[in-house]
Parts: sequence; structure tokens; C-alpha cells
Amino acid sequence: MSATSADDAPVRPGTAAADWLLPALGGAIFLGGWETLVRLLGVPKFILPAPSLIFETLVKDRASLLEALGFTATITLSAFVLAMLSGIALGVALTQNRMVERTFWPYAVMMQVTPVIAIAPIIVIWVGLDRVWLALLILAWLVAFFPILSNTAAGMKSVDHGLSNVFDLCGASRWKRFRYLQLPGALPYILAGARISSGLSVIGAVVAEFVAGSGSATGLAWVIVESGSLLNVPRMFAALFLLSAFGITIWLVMSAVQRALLRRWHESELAREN
Amino acid sequence: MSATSADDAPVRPGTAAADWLLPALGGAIFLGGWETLVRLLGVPKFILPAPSLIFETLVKDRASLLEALGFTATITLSAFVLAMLSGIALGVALTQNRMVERTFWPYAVMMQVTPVIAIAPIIVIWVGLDRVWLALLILAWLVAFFPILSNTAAGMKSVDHGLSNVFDLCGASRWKRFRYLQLPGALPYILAGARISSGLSVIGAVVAEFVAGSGSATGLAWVIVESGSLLNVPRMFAALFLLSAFGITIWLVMSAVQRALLRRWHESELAREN
Amino acid sequence: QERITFVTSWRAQAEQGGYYQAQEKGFYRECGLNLVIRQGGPSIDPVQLLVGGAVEIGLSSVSDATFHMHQAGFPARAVMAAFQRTPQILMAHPDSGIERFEDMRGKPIMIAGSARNAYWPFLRSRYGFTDSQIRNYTGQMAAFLADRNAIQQGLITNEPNLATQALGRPPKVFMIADSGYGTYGSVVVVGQALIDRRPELVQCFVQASVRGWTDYLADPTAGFAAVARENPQNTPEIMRNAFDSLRRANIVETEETRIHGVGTMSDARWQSHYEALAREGIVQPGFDWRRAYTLRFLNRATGS
Amino acid sequence: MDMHHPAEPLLRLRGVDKVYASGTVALRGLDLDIGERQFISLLGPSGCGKSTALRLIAGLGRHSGGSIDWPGRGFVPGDLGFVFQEPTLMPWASVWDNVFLPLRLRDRPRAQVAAEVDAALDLVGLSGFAKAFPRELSGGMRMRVSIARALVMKPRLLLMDEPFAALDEITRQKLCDDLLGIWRKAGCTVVFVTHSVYESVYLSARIVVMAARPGRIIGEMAVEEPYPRDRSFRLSPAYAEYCRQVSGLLDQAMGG
Amino acid sequence: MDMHHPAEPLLRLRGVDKVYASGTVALRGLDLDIGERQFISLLGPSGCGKSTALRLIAGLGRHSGGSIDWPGRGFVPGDLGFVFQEPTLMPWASVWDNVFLPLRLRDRPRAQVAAEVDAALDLVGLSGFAKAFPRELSGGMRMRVSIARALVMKPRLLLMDEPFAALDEITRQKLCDDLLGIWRKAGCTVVFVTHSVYESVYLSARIVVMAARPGRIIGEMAVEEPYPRDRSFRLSPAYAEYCRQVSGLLDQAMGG
Ligand SMILES: Nc1ncnc2c1ncn2[C@@H]1O[C@H](COP(=O)(O)OP(=O)(O)OP(=O)(O)O)[C@@H](O)[C@H]1O
Ligand SMILES: Nc1ncnc2c1ncn2[C@@H]1O[C@H](COP(=O)(O)OP(=O)(O)OP(=O)(O)O)[C@@H](O)[C@H]1O
Ligand SMILES: [Mg+2]
Ligand SMILES: [Mg+2]
Repeated sequence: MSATSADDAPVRPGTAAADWLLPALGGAIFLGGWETLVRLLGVPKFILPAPSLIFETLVKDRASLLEALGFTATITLSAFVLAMLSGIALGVALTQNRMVERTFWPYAVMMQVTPVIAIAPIIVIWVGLDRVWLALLILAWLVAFFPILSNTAAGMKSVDHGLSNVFDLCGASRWKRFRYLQLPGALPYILAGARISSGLSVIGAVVAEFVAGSGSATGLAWVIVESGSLLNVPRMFAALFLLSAFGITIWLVMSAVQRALLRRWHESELAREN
Repeated sequence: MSATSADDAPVRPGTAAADWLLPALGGAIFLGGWETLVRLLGVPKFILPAPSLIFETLVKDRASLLEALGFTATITLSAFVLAMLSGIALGVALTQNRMVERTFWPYAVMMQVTPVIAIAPIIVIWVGLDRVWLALLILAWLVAFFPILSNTAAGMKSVDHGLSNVFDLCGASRWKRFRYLQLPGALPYILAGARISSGLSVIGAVVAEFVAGSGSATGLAWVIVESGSLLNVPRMFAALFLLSAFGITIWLVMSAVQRALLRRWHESELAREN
Repeated sequence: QERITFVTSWRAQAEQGGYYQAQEKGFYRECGLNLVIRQGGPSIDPVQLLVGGAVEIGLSSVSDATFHMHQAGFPARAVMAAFQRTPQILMAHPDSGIERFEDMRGKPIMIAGSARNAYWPFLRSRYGFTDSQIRNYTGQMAAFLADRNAIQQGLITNEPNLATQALGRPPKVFMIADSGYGTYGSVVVVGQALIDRRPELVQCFVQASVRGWTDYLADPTAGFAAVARENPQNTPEIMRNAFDSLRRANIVETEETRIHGVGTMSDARWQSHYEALAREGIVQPGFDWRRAYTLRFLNRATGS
Repeated sequence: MDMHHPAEPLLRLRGVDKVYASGTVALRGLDLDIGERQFISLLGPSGCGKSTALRLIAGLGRHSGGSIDWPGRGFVPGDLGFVFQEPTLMPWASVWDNVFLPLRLRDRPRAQVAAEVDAALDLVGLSGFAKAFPRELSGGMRMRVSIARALVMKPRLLLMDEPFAALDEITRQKLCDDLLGIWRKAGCTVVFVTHSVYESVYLSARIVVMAARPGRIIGEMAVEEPYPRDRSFRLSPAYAEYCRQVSGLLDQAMGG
Repeated sequence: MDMHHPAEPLLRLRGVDKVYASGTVALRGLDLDIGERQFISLLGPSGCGKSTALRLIAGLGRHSGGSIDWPGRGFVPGDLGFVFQEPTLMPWASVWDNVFLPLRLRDRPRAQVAAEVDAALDLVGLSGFAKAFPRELSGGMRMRVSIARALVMKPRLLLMDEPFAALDEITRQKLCDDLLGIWRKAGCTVVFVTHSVYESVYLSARIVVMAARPGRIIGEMAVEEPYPRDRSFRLSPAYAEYCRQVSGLLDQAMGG
């Protein structure tokens, strides 16, 4: 038995080309299979349009679709940023003390399980019909914020106890403790939460528009509803495609952020050499 | 400066009574404030009913409300169990290899960001108009499963590298590695994900009923829609209250499970003695 | 000048053309009304917004709304109804063998939640349907198109056209109005408070709306333009189709309107509808049904 | 000045007990006075409660019985340096930032104290690794970072839990000498846990030997050799005799 | 049979290099033959690449150059026991389960091997802590669990990375004797990393001294004292002489 290694260079992740080959292949197979199935089975385009048709529609209606995407994206990103900030802040606040935790967690859970559709009218009435975007933002935020809150709390509580002792001994202030110990220590959890929330804020923006969208809210949800009710199913799927593409993009960005932040020290992103 | 400690007994968390005093007090203040505000400002009951009125309605309509809760709870719990199993399984599968991860993550994200309302018809067509419960289950599962998947994946990748080496050296099989290293190691992440998903499966069950319910499947979503359209807002809030109570109950159960599983070894649940 | 907000029951479409025509031609402004028309949406409930004070005037697709509002404790009145009968329909596949409502027994029927407290109880008691037939409908026709036994709700102005395109043949269409559900449609609802405080504004709204609808029926060009501007998904064909359907099915114009003008309502219709609702247990009996509407603005509007 | 038994001790432990929730009696009736500027070593078999005692002194965790007093002036958090038995470094920070941590927590500006941090790293022989991350270090190097972190804050009381265990004998000897130098110059108090009899004799003025389960003190010895000490002390017969005595005490601790 | 230089070595390293991604040259041109049933010690300053060498031998991580061969029969995973420099215990499992792990991974039924696990725990003096969790142990106790875990699988090749560093001298001496006993009885091969010159001389037949940056071998010495060795060897002049020589090599390693 022998293990001879000739490469003098340290182990590096594969080249960019090879990295993306398989995913691209997977995508091709997925779309190809869909196209074939739709054609072979003769599925009518009102039920499940072929990818080619969706793509065609996408190109044809790109102007209005991209405009709708722009609207949804704005709500999504605002809600996501809001969810990140509030989720981390609340997660920190909730883990300061077991009592506080016990007292306030139930309300957070309550906010999570209350269906947006039920409180949408209240929010719309509250912010006024003239500020529908604000209602949408609040609703989308409601959908997105819990995972960050929950994961931040879990992360805060998982901080290494030995290090925590070091900070105790140095008489670290609350803020310094948060900034230099808890935040970096909880980062793997927070980022996992952020990846969940990034998707949820997309959904949140769409659902918010479904339930509270009115004249001035013309995002992808609107395209989906309207295309559905006009039986323009390829257009609906084009909107869904854009939505997915957008969601995957945010998710990829979040993954890249995660990699950048954890690459040098955390197991989950380390390029381990043994 | 002196620190004299007289208690010979090891430090223990507070007694049950003290533990629940503050949360109960918080709840009382919350409800009391709500009641007072509604009365003082004269908020009409079709915008925001007072807690006393909600409670009254709850008692009055308890039979039908509890029946609806039963229905929603069944879907919720089934979807949650399904989400747990599939989320963990997929999370494990996706982290076996960077290539697999890159290839399949986008589809998971796609599933997460696709609005349930848009794919509901396809699911209904697929399972048939006669198997409403199955459609509901699938839709609720779709909503709930991503956080577990995502957190499981994050947890699997955070497993201690030194321990992983120990398993390598012992020539551990995939399964044993999973069972004895990755599963327990990822547990804190998985359980954090489960707490997120528990809430989402409540939401998922409600949303599923909104979009694909039937006349015989009348859970809390139906109560909410019906009460809303009949302007019976107190009844709607009674339903929301039940939903919250149910959500908080699952969440508490999940928290208890988490405590039981992590209490002896993980920072987040340890009763630390220094 | 006080700004009044009027929220419609759905996104801008030809079915609300009369109001848009009035706005476009300045009829509201003429009589001193500073009106803003807000489009509704899938889950925008004008009644809830009205009750919550977010808008002053709401458009409801059925008469039932004002009954419900009174029973919830919010006094409001219907002041006009652009549709003399509801354009709601059920439709079935051409080859489903369904010729009458009775034939739908035992088959899945896709209707939206709002219908379950409106026309559904009538159909149920009149034709022997059961609740277990209900399937939720969220505006996606795919499930209907895929299943030849499926039945779904719709509006005469929209879904039959779409189904014809998709199926290649016109579907079987059944008007809900024929089932004995005698509601008005496109009902304008105003809170009692506004009626008491600024009756002249309500008067202006009704008058201008009736004028708008009459004008629209004669030549919808201005209304179409306004609708398309608000909601660009409305192509000329879609609007034209809807417009023609409204006329063909005698939704806006009937014998009554020929006498009393577009938008008219009558005590008799309100009474019989109330009694029908009470019979089905949808509204509590013993309620003074006259409080749910008023004809005072209409009579002056038509000048009769 | 008698360095070994000053009139008023810095720290006085009286009958200190520590029972962990698991039921383990880690310490039972610990009596110990630690004088200002003393260099005291704690020896004892593995698991006898040395680390526990150090943690209690530092105020980490509550004792189950007895009292821990600071008869003189109390101490402010920054006064205390602790080298834990494990390195406890922040994995997300560079070596430099890890050593900088105590100063950062005391609001000392980075630029102002850079020289001090560099000096501390230099002392433990890690100047070349300032930018490395803890995971890129060997076990002994990590421990040295931890030592640098404790020294950089110039504490009045320095608690060290087997700081040199992971180091080779030469580095160890060098660090011993450095530590003695720092101690004498700064006039701080050091409580030093070690398993090395030689180290304890070489370094300390007083050696306390503990026995296990329950953790207690079974013997104590003064090393009456004047400071500064250097390698010649290591070769003296007195040194050998001290070592023999301490070993005897340890044997006793194991036997008891 | 010549135990020290058998004809065909178990393991042959030739010009092994290891460069970490950070650029650190941990090993450069390492040549080393490890004979079957040899007891070999690795000494060297902190950070010289001892741990790295051990990991490469165990097949953990790739070397950047050179070759690592197993000229005889290869080895199956279960043949190799490794005591890492850190305890690397499963925090979620009891001490007993931690020691049981390697046997569990080899499908040995719990009931059947319970006695073996108990014996291993007894060997390291932790019988009373079988049910404790790692966090309830002292540093030295954790390390002993790790040692028990490596011994319980009765490996053919035992790699030990400073296993006794956190232990008191008496426990250490006892474990040294136990280890020698096991080695002789089982006829396994041991590669032992230590910072203690005395330990290395007492235990091994061959001592390899490394120097740092780049990590390389700078000297080697055979300890030609027959086994079994006991405490009398410790008191012999030969022992002192061996120690002096190894210390000299180490001095050289530091100076170079
Ligand atoms: N967190 C804990 N929970 C329960 N028991 C503990 C805990 N920490 C330590 N112990 C127990 O207390 C005793 C003393 O532990 P301690 O760490 O103080 O020993 P030590 O003298 O430092 O040993 P070593 O030289 O091995 O580091 C041991 O028996 C240990 O099992
Ligand atoms: N994962 C890693 N990434 C980068 N550099 C590393 C890594 N591990 C070790 N090194 C470097 O390799 C060199 C050798 O490390 P190694 O752990 O082998 O030393 P060692 O001889 O075991 O030291 P010690 O006695 O302190 O344990 C050190 O300079 C260290 O900084
Ligand atoms: Mg200790
Ligand atoms: Mg090492």
C-alpha cells in the first residue's frame, strides 16, 4: 500500500469550470426532462408549459416582468435587511436572561404562526391605503424574521464557555462581549438563519402582495395572480422562474457572504487539509 | 471585597413557580394593556376586539373552534414530522459532497421561494381532486421543510474536525458516522431548525387550507376566512388565538425536547456552574 | 376639499368601467367630489377597509355585505348597484354531461371562500349539494382544465372565454343569478356616518357613477383607457370581451334600468334577498333589512 | 520585606468547598492564604481540584461552602490574568487579535498598545505568527498565545493552569525564566499550577500539594532560596533536596 | 530477533514534505523508517511538525511531496490507534461510550466488550467516572479517556501525541509502565511524541529529534537498554547519560 502525492501545491478547491459543470449539467437534465415529458405526454400549456415556452414568454414580456421583479425585489431586500437587523437584535435581547427569554419567546412564536392573510387587513388599515408598500414591508418582514431570531438565539447560547470566561475576567462590557464574542461566535448560526430568511423574505414579499397588494403594488405576485386569472400560464411560470432565479441569487449571495466570513476559521467553510 | 456562599447545594435553576411568574405576569400585562387600549380608544370590535370579547367568543364557539383546531393540528403535525424526516435526510444527502450540494441546493431554494398558491393547482391535479388531505399535507410540508434542511446541512458541516478524524481512523461506515458523529454533532443546529419549522408547519397547514381546502376540510383557516368575510372579527381572533396557543405549544414541546437532548452536553442548554 | 377614497373589489377591469369612465370624464369633480379610486386585489376586502376607516366608499360584489356589516355593529348602506344581477357563474366541461345545476350533485366544485357564505347555501339547499363537494378556488384554472369532471366558479365576463380558448370549445355555463340568489352586484357601500355628515358627497358620487355607467355603455373608450392605464394587463380584447359579456347577459341593463336608470335598486329586491338569506341562516332573522340600503340618492340621480 | 508571609494576605480561602451538580466533591475545606507578591505553586494528582481552585479564586463559579476573601483592597477585573488549562482562543481572530483582546476590552487603542502586543508575542516566540489563525498553530503554539494574552495585560494577580505542559523543555525553561523576570519586575502575585516538581521548585517561594477526592491540601513547603534564581540553582544540592521533598509529598497525595 | 532494526520496516517515509495552505512549511524532506514492533519517540521544539508527521503517518491529510509507504502488508483502519494532542472526545457521550466508540465502529456488541472497556478505564484510573460526561472531567482526566480509547482497540500501530503532558508525574510514571507492558505483550508498534526527555529515554528503543521550520530530523539515537525496563533503569548512570545526549540533541535543534 502506498500513498504518493506529487502535487507540491497546497490542496485547493477545484477550478471554477469544473465546479459549475455538474450543476449546469443537472440544470440541463432537469429542463430537458421537463420539456420532453411535457411534449411526450402532451400536457397542455394551461397546466404545465414547457420550459421553451416559458423562456419564450420571458423574453417576450421581459419589460413588464422585469419591472414586476424590481418591485418584488425591493420589498424582498428591504424586508430581509429589516429581518436581519431586528432578528439579531431581538435574538440578542432574548438571550440576555432566562426570564426575559421565557417571557418574550411566546410572542415571537405568536408572530410567526399568525397567518399573514389574517392580519393583512389590520396592517393595511393601520398604515393606510396610501402606504401599501409599508404594509407589504411589514408583512414580508413578519414572514422573514423568525428564523434569524431563532438561530441567533441558538447561536448566542452556543458560544464557547471557556471564551466567555475570558471575557468575564476582562470585565467586558455588554456591547464588547456582543461585538467580539457573541456575534462572531454565533455567526455560523446567524448565517444559517439568514439563508433561510433570505428565501422566506422572497416568499414574504410575494405573499404580502397577494394579501395586501392593491393598485400600486405591481410585483411578481400580481403577475402570477393576473396571469392565472387570465389563463396566461406560461407568463405565470415565467414569473415563477424569475422568482426562483431571484431567490437563488440572494441565496447564492448569502452563501458567498457566509463563505467569506467563515472561511478562515469555521469548520463548515474551512478547506481542511487533513 | 468578599464572596461568601452559604448554600452547600449545587446551583440549580429556579423553582417552577418563580420560573413561570414573570412570563405569566408579562402575559397579564400584555392582555391588560390590550384590553385597556381598546376600551380607552374605543377601537371598534371589527378592527381589534378586546381580549375579554375574544375569550367570550372562544368559550361560546368552543365546539366548532376546537374541531377546526383538531383538523389543522393533524395537518400541522403530519407535515412537521414529514419535514423533519425529509429535511434531515436531504440535509445529510446534500452535505456528502460539494458537487452534490452545488447541484441540488438551487432546487431546494426553488421549492422554498415558489409561492404555494402558484403550485397548489399543480399539486391538486397531481394528487387528484378527491384526495384533498394529501394535497394539504404536501403543501404544508413544502412550507415547513426548508429550515430543517438548511440547518441540518449547516450542522453537518460544523461537526468537529478532530472527532471526524477519529471516525476516519476507525474506518467508520457512512451510517455509523452519521449516527454517532454527525447526527449528535449537528443536533443543536437541527433542533434550532426544528423550532423554526414547527411554527412554519402551523403556517403551512393554514396556508395549504387557504389555497387547497375543501368543504369537508375545515380547519382554522376556514374559520378565519369565514369569520373575516362575515365581519365576525372576535371569532377570527379566537381562531388566531387558538392557532397561537397551538403554535406555542408545539414550540414549547420542541424546546423541551431540545433541553432533554442537549442538557447534558451542549453549551446552549447546560446549567453552567462557573 | 375633502378627499374621498373609493376602493373597488378587484384590480381595475372592464367590469368596473363605469366608475373609471366617470372619473376619466370628470363627472365626480363636476359635482364637487375629490375622489380617488383604489384598485382592490386578491385579498383586499373593501368591507373590512370601510369598517376600519381606511376608505370612505367600498365596492362589494354582493348585497350581503351591508347585512353583515350591520350585524357586526357597523351601520352602512348600499347606495347603488351597477349590476342588476350577479355575473357569477359555475362552469363545467362541455362533455361533462352536466346540463343543469342538479347534475352537479356529488361532484367537486371549486369556489372561493367568499362564495361559501354567499350563494353556496342557496345552491346547496336548492339542488341538494353537500359541503364536501367544495374545493377551494384561488383563481388558478389549471385544476379545472385538467379534470373533465371539475366544476368551477367564475364571472360570465372572464372565465368562459378563457375556458373556450383552452378547451377549444365553450364550457357549460350556469348563471348563479338563475339559482334564486337574488343579489345585486357591484354594490356601492357607504358608511352611515358619511351619509349623515356629507350627504351631498354621497349624492354626487351616486349621480356621477350612474352617469359614468350610462356613458360607458354607450361608448367605453374613455373607461377602457383608464382601466388599461391602471392595470396594463387588460388588453383591448379582454376588455371588449368583458364589456360584451356584461351586455349580453343583461347584467347592467334590465327592464328595471330602462325605467329607473342604471344602478337602480328596489325595496322588493332587498326584502326578498334578505328573506332568502335569513332562511338559509346566513343572516339572523328579525333584522330590519331596510337599514342595509337607501334609495334616496338613486331616486334623485335618476330624477324620478 | 518578607515576601512569603506578608502581614495581610491578598487572598484568603477558608474552608472552601466545591461540589459540582454531578455530585463530585472537587474541593473540601480548602484553607489557603495567598500573600501579596507571592509566587505560589499548586501541585497534585490529576483531578484533585487545582483548576477548580483557580477558577474559584478568579470568581468563576460559586463555591458551595466556606469563604473567599480579599482582605486588602479588592481587585478589579482587569487586575487578574488567567492562563486556562486549554488555550481558549477565539478561532475567528488572528493570533495578534487574540493577544490584543484584553487590551481591547479595556478600551486601549490599537495603535497605542501595538508595541506591547508585539512584545508579548515576541516573548513567547511567536512574532512570526501574528497573522496566523489559531487553527494554523500547533498545540504548544496555541498555549503560548494564551500565555501572551495573559501577560500582555500586566495583571496584579496571575493565575496559570499548567501553562507550560505542552511545551518542550527548552522553551519551557526559557519561559520559566521570563516569567520570573516579569514577576519580579511587575511585583505581581502568581498562582501557578503545574505537574512538574522541578518547575515548581525552581519557580516558587511556596509549594502547596493537594490530594484528590475530596480535593484538599495535604502539605505545604517553602522554598527558601532567594531570588533571582538561575540555572545554577537547578544544579545545586538544595534544589535536588527540595524536589525530593515535594515528590515525597506527592507520593503521599497519591497514596492517601 | 532484533526488535529495533528489522529487515523490512512497517512504514517508510522518504523525503516527505508538508506545506500548509497558509504557506507554512511544516515538514521538509522527512526520511524515517519505522520497524515492526518498534517503540520510537519523536522529540522536538514546539511547532516543529511532530503532530503533522503523526497525522500524515495515520493517513490524515495529504503530504505535499515525497512518499509514505507500507512495505509489509498494509494496514486496515482498525489497526491504528491515535491519541491526539487534544482529547477529541464526543461531548454528547459518557466516558464509557467514548471509550467504547472504536469497538462500536467495528461492530463489536456492547455486552461482549464491556469488560474490555472497563479494563481500559481501569488502566487510566477512571473506573469511577464511566458515567460522567467529558465536560465534567478535569483536563488530565479527559486526556486519560482519550488514551483509554486508543488502547481499547488493541491497535497494531499506536500513535501517541504528547499523551501524558497533562498528567502528574506519578500517574505519568504509572502509565509509562503500563504502556510498556501493553507494547511488549501485544507486540505492537508505537510512535510516541513527547516533550519529556526522561520519558523518551525510559520508554523507547529509538529517539528521533526534530527541528523546526522547516520541520526536519536533525538527530537520532538508539537506547540500547534491554526491556523490560523498570525504575532501576531510571536510577542508572546509563539513563542519565542517555538523557544528557538527548538534551544535547534538543539544544542543537533549538539552536539550528
Ligand atoms: N464542570 C464540572 N462538572 C462536574 N465535575 C467537574 C467539573 N469540573 C471538574 N469536575 C470534577 O472535579 C474534580 C476536580 O477537577 P479539576 O479540573 O479541578 O482537576 P485538576 O486538579 O485541575 O486536574 P488536572 O490536573 O487533570 O487538570 C474532578 O474530579 C472532576 O471530575
Ligand atoms: N492546519 C494548519 N494550517 C496551517 N499551518 C499549520 C496547521 N497545523 C499546523 N501548522 C503549522 O505547522 C507547523 C507544525 O505544526 P505541528 O502541530 O506539527 O507542530 P508540533 O511539532 O506538533 O508542535 P507542538 O509540540 O507545539 O504540538 C507549525 O508551525 C504550525 O504553525
Ligand atoms: Mg486542571
Ligand atoms: Mg503537536
